[in-house]
Amino acid sequence: MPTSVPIDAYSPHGRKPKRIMEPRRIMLYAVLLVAVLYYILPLWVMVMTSLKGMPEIRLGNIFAPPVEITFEPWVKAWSEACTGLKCEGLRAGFWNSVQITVPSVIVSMAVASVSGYALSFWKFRGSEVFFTILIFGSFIPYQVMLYPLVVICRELGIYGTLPAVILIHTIFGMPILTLLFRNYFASLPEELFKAARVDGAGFWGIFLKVLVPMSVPIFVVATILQITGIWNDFLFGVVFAGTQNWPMTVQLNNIVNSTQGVKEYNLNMAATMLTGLVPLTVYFLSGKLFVRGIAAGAVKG
Amino acid sequence: MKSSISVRDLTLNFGAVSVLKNLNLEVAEGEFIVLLGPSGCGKSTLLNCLAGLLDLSDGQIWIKGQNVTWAEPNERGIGMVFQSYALYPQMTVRGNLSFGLKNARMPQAEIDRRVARAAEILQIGPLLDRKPGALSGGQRQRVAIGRALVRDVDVFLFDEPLSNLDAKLRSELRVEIKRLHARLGNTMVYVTHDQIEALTLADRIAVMRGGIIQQLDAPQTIYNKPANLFVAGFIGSPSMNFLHGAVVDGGRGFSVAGTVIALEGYDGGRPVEMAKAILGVRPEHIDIVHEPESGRTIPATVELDEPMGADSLVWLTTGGAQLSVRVPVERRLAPGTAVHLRLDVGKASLFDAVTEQRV
Amino acid sequence: MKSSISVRDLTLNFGAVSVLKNLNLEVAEGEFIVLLGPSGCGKSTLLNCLAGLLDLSDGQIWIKGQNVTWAEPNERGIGMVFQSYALYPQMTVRGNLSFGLKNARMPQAEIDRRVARAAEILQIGPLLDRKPGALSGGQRQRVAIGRALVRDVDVFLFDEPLSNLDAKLRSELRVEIKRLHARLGNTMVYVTHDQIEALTLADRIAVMRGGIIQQLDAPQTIYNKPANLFVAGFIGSPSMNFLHGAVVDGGRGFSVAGTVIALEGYDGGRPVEMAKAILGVRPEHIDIVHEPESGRTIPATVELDEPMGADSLVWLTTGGAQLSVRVPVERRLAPGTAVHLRLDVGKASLFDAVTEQRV
Amino acid sequence: MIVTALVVFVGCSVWTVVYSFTASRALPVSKFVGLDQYERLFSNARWEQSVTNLLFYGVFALVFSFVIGFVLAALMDQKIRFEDTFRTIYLYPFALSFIVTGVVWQWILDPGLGLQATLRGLGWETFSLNLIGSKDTVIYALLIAGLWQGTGFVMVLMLAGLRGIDEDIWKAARVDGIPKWKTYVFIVIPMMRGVMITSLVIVASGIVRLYDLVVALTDGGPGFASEVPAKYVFDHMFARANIGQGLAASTMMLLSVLIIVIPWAYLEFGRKKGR
Amino acid sequence: VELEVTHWWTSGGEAAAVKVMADAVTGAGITWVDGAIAGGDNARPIIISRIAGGDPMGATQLNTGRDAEDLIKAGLMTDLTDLAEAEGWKDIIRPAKLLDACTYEGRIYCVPVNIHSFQWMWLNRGVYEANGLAVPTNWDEFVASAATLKEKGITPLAIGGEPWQINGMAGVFTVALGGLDLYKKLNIEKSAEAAASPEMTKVFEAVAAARGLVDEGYVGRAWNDATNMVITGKAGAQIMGDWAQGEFSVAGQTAGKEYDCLPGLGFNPVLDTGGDAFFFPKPADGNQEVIDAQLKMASLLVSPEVQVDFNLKKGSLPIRADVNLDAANACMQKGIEILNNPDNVLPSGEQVWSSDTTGQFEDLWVEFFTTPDMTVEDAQARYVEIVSSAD
Ligand SMILES: Nc1ncnc2c1ncn2[C@@H]1O[C@H](COP(=O)(O)OP(=O)(O)OP(=O)(O)O)[C@@H](O)[C@H]1O
Ligand SMILES: Nc1ncnc2c1ncn2[C@@H]1O[C@H](COP(=O)(O)OP(=O)(O)OP(=O)(O)O)[C@@H](O)[C@H]1O
Ligand SMILES: [Mg+2]
Ligand SMILES: [Mg+2]
Repeated sequence: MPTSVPIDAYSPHGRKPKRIMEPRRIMLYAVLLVAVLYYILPLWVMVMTSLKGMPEIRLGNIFAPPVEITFEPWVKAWSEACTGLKCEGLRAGFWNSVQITVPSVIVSMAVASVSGYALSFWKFRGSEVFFTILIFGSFIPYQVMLYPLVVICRELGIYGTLPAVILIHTIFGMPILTLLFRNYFASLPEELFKAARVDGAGFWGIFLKVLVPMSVPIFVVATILQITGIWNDFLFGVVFAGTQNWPMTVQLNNIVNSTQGVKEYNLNMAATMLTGLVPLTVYFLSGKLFVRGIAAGAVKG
Repeated sequence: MKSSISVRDLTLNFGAVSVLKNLNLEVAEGEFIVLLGPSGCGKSTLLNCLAGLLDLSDGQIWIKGQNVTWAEPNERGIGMVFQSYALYPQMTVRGNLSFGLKNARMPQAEIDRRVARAAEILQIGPLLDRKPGALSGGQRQRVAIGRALVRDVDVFLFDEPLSNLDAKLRSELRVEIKRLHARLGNTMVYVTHDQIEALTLADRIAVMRGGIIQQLDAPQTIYNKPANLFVAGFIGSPSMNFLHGAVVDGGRGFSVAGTVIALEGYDGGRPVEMAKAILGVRPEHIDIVHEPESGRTIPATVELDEPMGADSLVWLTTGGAQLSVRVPVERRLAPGTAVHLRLDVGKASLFDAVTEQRV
Repeated sequence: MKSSISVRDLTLNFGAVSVLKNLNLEVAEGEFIVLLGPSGCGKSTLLNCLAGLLDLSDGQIWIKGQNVTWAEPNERGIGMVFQSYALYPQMTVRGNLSFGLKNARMPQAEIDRRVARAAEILQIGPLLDRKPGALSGGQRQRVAIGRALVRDVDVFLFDEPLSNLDAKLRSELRVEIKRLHARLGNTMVYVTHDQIEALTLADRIAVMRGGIIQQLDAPQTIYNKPANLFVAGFIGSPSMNFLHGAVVDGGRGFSVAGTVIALEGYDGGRPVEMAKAILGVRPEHIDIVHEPESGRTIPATVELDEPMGADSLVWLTTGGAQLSVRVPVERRLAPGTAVHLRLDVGKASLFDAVTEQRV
Repeated sequence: MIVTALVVFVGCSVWTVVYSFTASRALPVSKFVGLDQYERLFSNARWEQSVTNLLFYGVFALVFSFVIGFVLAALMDQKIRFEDTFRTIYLYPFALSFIVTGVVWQWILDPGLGLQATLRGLGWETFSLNLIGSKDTVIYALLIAGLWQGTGFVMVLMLAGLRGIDEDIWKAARVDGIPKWKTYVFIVIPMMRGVMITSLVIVASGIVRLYDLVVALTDGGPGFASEVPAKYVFDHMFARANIGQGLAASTMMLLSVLIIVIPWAYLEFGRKKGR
Repeated sequence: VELEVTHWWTSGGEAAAVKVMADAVTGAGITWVDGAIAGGDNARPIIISRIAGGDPMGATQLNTGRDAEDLIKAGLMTDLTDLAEAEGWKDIIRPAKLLDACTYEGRIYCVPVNIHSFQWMWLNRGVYEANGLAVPTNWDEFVASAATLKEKGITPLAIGGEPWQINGMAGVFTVALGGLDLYKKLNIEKSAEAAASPEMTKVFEAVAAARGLVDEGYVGRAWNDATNMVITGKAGAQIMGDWAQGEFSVAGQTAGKEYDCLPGLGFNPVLDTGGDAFFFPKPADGNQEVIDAQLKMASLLVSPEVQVDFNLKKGSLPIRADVNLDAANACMQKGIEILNNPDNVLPSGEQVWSSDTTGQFEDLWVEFFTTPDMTVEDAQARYVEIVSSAD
């Protein structure tokens, strides 16, 4: 039996004494910060290196901040670095990358979201086999498919054009995206779907007017995944898009992979970070949506 | 009377589990049918079948003289209110109401007219431009009803529309629905767990159990002359008292725990002698008296009394069985008091203990 | 009487929103307290505070003479049943029931015994090896109760444990809970929306509104002498009728729509003259008569009658206001009939229309 | 489009299998040579090493990205401050291409240039970290860099999953007196099935296709110590112009994936039908 | 007419060299569309898949030899034989073997543009002088001085872990230590006997010895990083092709002053005749205008003007002797001198072995170099096996 304690004998009113230095919290932040160290160390090296001049890089400590800060590598990476005969830096491919990425992201997500929707709400015959094949497809190393895909595109008469890259990215985005969308849609209340059917909305009506607006978050997630993937893609862009559409990664590759010459590490780092800037921006902008998004969908209505 | 909904030999299986078994149901035009039954008995499933949201395993469904067994939900002329509202969260109330109409390519003017009318009926005019997230439970419920309303259909299907509301709001909306029905004259099929709702709203109540309709009758009939033991026990709150005994004296008396009660005035078939029978008496059809009356009363001991607002429920034991009796709240009975119970046999129900059917 | 739970000056804010405001509550050992109030009034929040699941903004909580304000939930000797069940979906029912016990390193035999007992009480024996996904709503609810039951604690916190059950099951479980309480002698804090539940189960009812306890009293007191207009309207189903009028004649009469009703026999403070007052009369405290009686009746017209099992609810209009009256179900009144209503002033409540407090 | 994807994945797999029986060199030709390519494949030390590496890397990468991803997500879920900042930091490696980050990791792990040199320079003379230089440890270098790149995304997926767990479950567990870690392990994780499967597929497919990282970081070295099957495939298909050999290796990879995916699908879909 | 030209020459010197070509081609009224993709390994699949996929470029850099054979066999390459005969390539191109690499069944399908050789060792003079050592003039002296360098914390031999670097070093040993005969027997006759010979054993032993001369951080290191170690004095020497010179000159160093070069490791001053070549895939639609442009470009590539300018920029040797190369530096001059004696000219491995076999060699050398427990006997046995099964 609990001992009877005189009432109000102890414990003053008020907020729980929130010790700022609570050991558990300290541990928590300590772990997080150690993790930050691990994740940020390479970035630190990259940023520092990109701000140094070559002589300093040759001699210096890779972790040390630059003695003399120079932004020249950044400028050079963006607008002066040479690719073969053209010396226009990454800038040259930037718009091509945009041209490839935007439609590819849109088309691949459109296709995958519809497939995910069909797989979760309209269980058609063989949908399970289909889904299994998709999952399987996500494991096929894509370079292996290069030759057959080239042949397919040639037969379709789109080889070397933007539609070809879009097609390829759509195909390769299918497995993971479909999985993502399917699992998300499956978490939405089924009654909404039923209500929409009673309301006379068809396959597309339900999808476009009811589900899509509710799924903005998962679309954001998928966008992030696809933008990252497609923006950083090199092989498909070069092989399928045609010379006139070569993406920015070609320039990046050329800057970084110049095999016979001096490696300008500062330039390489600057170029990499510049190339990563677009996906990175997308992360920053959508950071909040990213998580709140999935969570909102996972909560049953 | 013309039949509005006709369900014929409906069978529905989920995989190996048979949820609805050979179910038949005829609903007249303008009728208000309430489906009542324990959780999991297939009420929502039946509603979903009517709405065309589930594919039947067998049987047919006719609505307004048309075989709609394979018709799409929106072609059936039904409106449905879902248990969980199922409002489209990203649309305003107006959007929710007009979505179905837009799908049917109705002219905007007509849509506006109907939305305005529904909003007026349901008193949600000021809410039209809010989103469901910003509505209280009761308001959401009304929007859900409104969504069915605007479709101007002949048949409304309601799946426990009021189950998540507090008592006050619930009784307000109950009256609202009743009025709505009186005004529109639609056919209604209404699922609920709430007996008051069932009893006050229904023209006929269908009591279901395990995918089978046990009884389909007017509320008072269901209440007063339950077809079998299950219905008797299920309907009425507090529930009916069951006395296990035997019919003796060539059907003229009911013997329980050594006492025999005369069955004269019993409203039902002529009882015959039965070794095992059950007499069901509702708590309000028992009087607590202090003097025994031969052939009319049985002795009992007060166990507990439960005041519940206007009335009290007195729990008593008699010959091992437990009974409840409803008395006005003013009448207090101390636990342990020995009393006698006078049963109103005219309002009681007698069941065959084997078949469980009412005699 | 020894205090089992003592809540002192409890304040709880969610960010800027104050959900509970300086709340005080003393619960005696073994007492059954029901929290009643509209949706969003803070009932669940209060329960969560008692369970230690929310950090108080201010105030203290004592359980069994111990200050547990900052104790962990499992150290408080409480069991809790959640509104949304919160069953562990991947565990069987048995797993759900025994997980907490296993975790406390209880011997397996004892665990089995407790699980078996809870299963028996709640009639979930056959479900023990199913997973929650395969249970109907009612069954889940019972498992949730079982999870609290097996912990054998002094204080039970129930958050609308029966809200999703059908009436029969609900009343059965209600009795079960009452019996459980009688048997175990635990202290109970029980949230519900169901008035019958509240009135039958509670030793005392706390009616809440906006994070403040409006009235904390025995059920009959709450029912008969509601402290204010809100409580009066909230408690009772169908709800109390309110007649807006004035207290006249130096407090001896209540004037409504041109008629004056004598207030003699009013059970409360001495009424004084008031320009705006409200007389609240419950539906069962009105008689429908066909002849007017001076100073005792008001005229009315029948609008509708709603049979609901044992009784009927008759809706009438009088001077623009709507009233409901409860009559035995046998008594049918045709819509449109002109009648007179005799109010039982001795059981009515008079409210100051400004302060909304009972006089 | 659905059909296209189907055709492509199935078609390409069939194509792969068929041409693995040919003597294709720089171009696919249909000169069938039976099992020759496979004989060579299985007698090849490099292939053997690649498969071993993949298994080793795969197991560790899978375990660690789930553990780290989950632990980080769980920590992030403790109502911490600056969550957005932490999250973005953990996620950013995902956005960077390996071409250069491989170089950076190479530097960091280079004993004469990176951490070892720096820490020794700071006075910790005995500190030794030469993962890349030794055959036995180079795979850990791959793991470090691989996890660095991939765990952020796993973390975000997991975090999303965690945020979807009903608050009441946590409360129920607390009332039951279940310690936090147990709640995670026995209750929350099993509830996150969907997210787990999504993550599993993403991580696993990343592991099977592991290539860029190896090329950028070690180029398979020292020796074959960090070779992986995908690299074996591409080296043979492109650099060595022996498509037949590459496809034979690729067929083996597809086969092993199939061996995992088919039973999974069976479980996933077969079980549901029963209910 | 437009000609799209794909190549993997993207660094400063290379790009300047390409520009020479481009200017010449442009001068002839053909539009040069540049398609540079850095890294041969990146570029090759792209080039091949484009040709195979029916979207051929106008001209492309590609390794000579077996690599392109399949493409030629498939009839995807423009035949240059008529042009070659008309211009008498056979007579002007030196050494003749260069052209052989472009010949398939008697017809010519590509244009060699330069000569690169691997048989060089680069030394930092300063390192040796500062440590009181004589600058080695051959491999043996180098090995002898290595211990001292190691003591001083200097890596004797700089190398990168990339397979081609190790394979290349082994190749250099083959000719420098194993002798010309061995090399020729292997690389011309594909003689398994030679592969098993005691001379070859010496080569294996040398590679095994080299294991002890390198630092720990070589894994994954690029060749130019290794060169940099020599330039900055972190390492004593590097065995690398003549392209390494570019690094020294970019660092502002002069041959003979800051650094020395030893062709053939100071023993056998020979050079192999590897190099780059251009192919001209047949246009998909057989457009004669394009073919004409291709032939024009091919002709320009072998012209003396382009050869001189191009090779000076590229740091490689021209394919014809009849040009003036006075502008070349000391090491380059050494190379030209060696080339002037046809006996010193060796076929390069890639002309003989298929990429596949080369890959197998690489695998073997890498394994051997990085596995100290692998015995010379085992390794040589494997080597013999590869040689005898090579196609
Ligand atoms: N998709 C399904 N697959 C398998 N069984 C199902 C499915 N949906 C419902 N059931 C089962 O069918 C039976 C009837 O379910 P239904 O939802 O119609 O019950 P209900 O009467 O509406 O119950 P409640 O009052 O709890 O809503 C239940 O036993 C349920 O377990
Ligand atoms: N985490 C939260 N953050 C902000 N506000 C909250 C939070 N949880 C609850 N509230 C608000 O606190 C108030 C009280 O909520 P609570 O859940 O206690 O209501 P309740 O009385 O249990 O209602 P119901 O009967 O609907 O369960 C509500 O207005 C609700 O919106
Ligand atoms: Mg239901
Ligand atoms: Mg609540």
